[in-house]
Amino acid sequence: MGEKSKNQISLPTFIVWAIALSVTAVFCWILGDILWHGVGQLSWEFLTTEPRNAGREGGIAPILISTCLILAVCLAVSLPLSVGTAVLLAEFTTTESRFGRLVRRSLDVLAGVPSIVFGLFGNAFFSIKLGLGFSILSGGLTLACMVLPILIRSAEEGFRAVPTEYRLGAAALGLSRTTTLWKLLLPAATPGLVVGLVLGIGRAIAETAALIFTSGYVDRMPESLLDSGRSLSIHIFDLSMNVAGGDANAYASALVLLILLLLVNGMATWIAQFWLARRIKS
Amino acid sequence: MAIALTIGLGIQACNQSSPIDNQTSDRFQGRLVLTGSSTVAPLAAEIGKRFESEHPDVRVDVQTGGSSRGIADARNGVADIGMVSRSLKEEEADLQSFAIASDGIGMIVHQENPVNSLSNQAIIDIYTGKINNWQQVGGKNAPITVVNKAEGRSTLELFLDYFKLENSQVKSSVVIGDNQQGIKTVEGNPNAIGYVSIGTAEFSINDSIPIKLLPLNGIAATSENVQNETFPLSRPLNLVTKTQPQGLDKAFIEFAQSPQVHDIVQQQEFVPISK
Amino acid sequence: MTLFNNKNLSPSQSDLVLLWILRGFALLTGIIVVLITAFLLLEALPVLQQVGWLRFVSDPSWHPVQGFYNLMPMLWGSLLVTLGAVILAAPLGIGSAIFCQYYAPPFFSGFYRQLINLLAGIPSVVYGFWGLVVLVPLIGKLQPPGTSLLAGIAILTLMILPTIALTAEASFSEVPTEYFQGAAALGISRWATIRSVVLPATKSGLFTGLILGTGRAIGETMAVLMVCGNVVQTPTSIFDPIRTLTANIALEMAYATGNHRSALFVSGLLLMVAIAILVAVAEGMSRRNIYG
Amino acid sequence: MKKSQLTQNSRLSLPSMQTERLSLYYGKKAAFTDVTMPIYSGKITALIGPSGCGKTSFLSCLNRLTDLIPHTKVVGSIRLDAVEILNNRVDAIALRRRVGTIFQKPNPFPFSIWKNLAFPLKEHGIKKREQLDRLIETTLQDVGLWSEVKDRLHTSALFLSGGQKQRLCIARALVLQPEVLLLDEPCSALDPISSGVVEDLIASLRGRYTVVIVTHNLAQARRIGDYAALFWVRAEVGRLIEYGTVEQIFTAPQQDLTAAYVNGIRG
Repeated sequence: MGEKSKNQISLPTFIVWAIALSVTAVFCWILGDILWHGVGQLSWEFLTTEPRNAGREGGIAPILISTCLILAVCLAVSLPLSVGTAVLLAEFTTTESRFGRLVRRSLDVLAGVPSIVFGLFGNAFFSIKLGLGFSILSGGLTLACMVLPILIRSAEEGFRAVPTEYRLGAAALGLSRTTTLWKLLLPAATPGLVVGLVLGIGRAIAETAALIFTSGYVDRMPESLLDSGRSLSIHIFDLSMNVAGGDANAYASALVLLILLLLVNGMATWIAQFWLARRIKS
Repeated sequence: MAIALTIGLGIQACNQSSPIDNQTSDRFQGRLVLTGSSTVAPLAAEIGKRFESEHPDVRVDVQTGGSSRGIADARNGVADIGMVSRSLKEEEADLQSFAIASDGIGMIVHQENPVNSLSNQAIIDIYTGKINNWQQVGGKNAPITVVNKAEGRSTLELFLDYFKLENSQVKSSVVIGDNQQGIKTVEGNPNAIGYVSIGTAEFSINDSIPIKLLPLNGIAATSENVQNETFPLSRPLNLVTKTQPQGLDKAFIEFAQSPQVHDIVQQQEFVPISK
Repeated sequence: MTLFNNKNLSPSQSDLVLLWILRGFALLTGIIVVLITAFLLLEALPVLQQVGWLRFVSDPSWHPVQGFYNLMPMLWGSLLVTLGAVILAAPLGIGSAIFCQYYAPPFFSGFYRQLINLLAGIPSVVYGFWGLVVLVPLIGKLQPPGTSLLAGIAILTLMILPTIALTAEASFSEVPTEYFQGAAALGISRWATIRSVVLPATKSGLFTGLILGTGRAIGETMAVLMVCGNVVQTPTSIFDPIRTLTANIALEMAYATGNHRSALFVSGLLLMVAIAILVAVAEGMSRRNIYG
Repeated sequence: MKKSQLTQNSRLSLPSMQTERLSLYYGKKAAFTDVTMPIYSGKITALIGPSGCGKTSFLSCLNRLTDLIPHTKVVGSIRLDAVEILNNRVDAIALRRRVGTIFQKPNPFPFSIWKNLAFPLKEHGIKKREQLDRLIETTLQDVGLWSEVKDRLHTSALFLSGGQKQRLCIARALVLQPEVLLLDEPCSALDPISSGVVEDLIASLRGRYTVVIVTHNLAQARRIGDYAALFWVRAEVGRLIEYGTVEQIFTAPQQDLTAAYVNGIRG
């Protein structure tokens, strides 16, 4: 490509293309597998009816709603918390400071805590200690704890990537750091924030082990955030591992999960770019 | 801020979810929380749905987490009823148990495996590693993949108990968690042997998954033989409570044991208990 | 006429307020970390007091019901499977990001990016499921039983690749294009520019991606549980089945009571300690290079 | 623009700022030490000297941009209108509104041209659209940019040429009507023609603003400066070698080093 003549592709070009194509191939395989088995079950009815016969029959309507609610709780709590912490780490502490290093290191450790431990912690703390019981709220809060490291680290990277000249320029104009942050750094750090958001949503929406003990297993339509609600990932796990003959609906649910993920990711990216980046362009 | 809000809601939740049951009137209302065995959970959830449709003011919340969790939650009052997929142990005698269904455990191998029966001794030798090739028990010349269950599962305890084995003697090549994982493992490996819930295996065989059940002690591994109690390796699925159940708890347990739910029990691949 | 009459030089309050709010947020985050650690410690304490640390290293086997608590084979399992996955996923993920940013034709890079975004959110159950019905039988044909260290490495590689690729790409996108123009003006090839300009300039971002990826790999539960075979043994080849610490917790926690349950929390604690050591080593090796 | 509008005070011969024994340390290492120097109101003071002699560091002390760099320590005294600004009770933000800075590399924000100027104004309390428009227009005219950009005020500032960007940055500083303007080699990243335009612009600020400019270009210092200060490194530490009017520094230097430097023998 580009620099070299066409019949003389350089080795790195070849390798990079090979990596991309093989990764694409493997992932298309997985996606194709889900699509192949799932698309037959998918229908409007599947999305709008309640599950019957332990999920082998019927749809996933209440599960879809619960999943969205859990995700909403998780993001509502974790986003402000993580952006705030990231700002503190990136803008108000130096990289070598002991405080920054301590927080960063604890977050890295937290990132590696198995999700099932988060589940047991969430059960002991949110469900029992705070008395939230098995509920969407407990589940969302547990997930919020779990995605914090991802969100914070990517947001921090986003802030660090903003050129120092902006900060100096703003300071030289006598702008307060609050203003600089809101009007200048936050919009400029959008790419990092979006990556964190996509990864965080991905991890939250795909989570099983942390939710079994917190948001629970009940597949009834939730009436409030304090009701127990089964998430899509738990539904998939239960159908594929615990219910004989649940495979077809498990595939269909996995397909719905992917579509949901595409929608949520698209929306998150769109909001971030148009809401934050609009400030830059106007 | 969010946390403060959460705590506020939490206190509210405590007030809301305190069950208003224990009324001896015919109209039950309140929330019934069941936790425990993941094997029993789908069954209990379906029974719960039917119970809800008969008592519209009742909510039956079924949560999973394993038999030991069912025991613990029933004991400390987190759950009204615990679900346990085995008989109670001696140290659990303080709890009341009520069987709602039973379940047999059968040996499974791949459909292409020429071996059609194994003696108890052969199974013991396979699981302890004394026999490690199918040739030694009349099959093809291929190494045996021994599929065992993870420590703590009641199926494992039952299996070990029946064959008088200690788990440390078992030389397994794959350790699995749930029944479906066992079936998929055997399905994908023509030289594997494992043991799973008979109902699940029968359902999978009907679903044309290439596995087969082996008879145990000469008795075919079928639901009928579990029901007429001739099959030697079976377990009860229990609901447990801390004290003698009353009110809503009692109504639900009686409902779950009644013939009204036998179709659900069969639908979930278990064997109804004939009283 | 002057616009700004305010000539006094006393400090404004808004920045202080902001700083305190941010500190509050960070404090909450810190509290969560402390709470989780404390929770693990508290749950693990009974068995640690009764049996002691040493038994988790020196016991002949892991049969907690019979009172044997050796966790070392599972620690090795966790470390090996993570190491393998990171070694494979790092070049693949970074290569993917390089491809997307510098080599791919525009329509393909958009598609590829969406694909990676999507993969980041596939539930581990689905990966595990796919691994169990497709990958494991495939490996099984090569060398039975198929459920193995290799299968675990392969699945985890796929799972953490998106994390590494996405963070790497975000870092690349922030490298000023002037560098490229500058390098192109000097007649330096694209690859040489990437190697000598882009990669050094983005190593902090790449490092973050690797740490997050490692975290996800070592903490992953459901997928490894389904494909690794879960036999407690120190593997001697990549075809040996292994059990990771996380799979151990997931497999047995639901059925464990007493000391057994407590010992499973020790597994969690051990995992945290292992990660803390990894992080400290990684940071120590690269402190000046990365954060400097 | 009416002159009276922007002129703050007409105390032309009084020092607007005065440093006393000012030193700056990065960690343990001193960047410069013991600089005592007046900065006269309405005059242009040129800081000259070879690279790395502490000129830029000195400049960044004057509006406490050094606060943003970790591990720096400023010792001594800086007074602005007789108020000590190295005092923690003095708000650096209010200070920087009164003492503006232009950097070597033009750094417009990633906003439109209009917003680059409106943003700081709004933040300092001017919110009315008409007033904003008026101030932005007069300031852009002041820096000679109005006729070039009036049709594309709402397009990104990042598409401007280097010289235009730098004039925009100067406009951005001027729109806040500072008393002192600090310029750190404002022309060195520009082509000769843009450089000339910017230099003329700076010269035109004389009398209305107190200007401190760091420059490597001795001819430029001589053309636009009223006063000049030569910095030099001695024993790895920056020092103020000589301070005086431009005529005196360039025609009758007191120090041999100054004579050698301005005659192009050293540095």
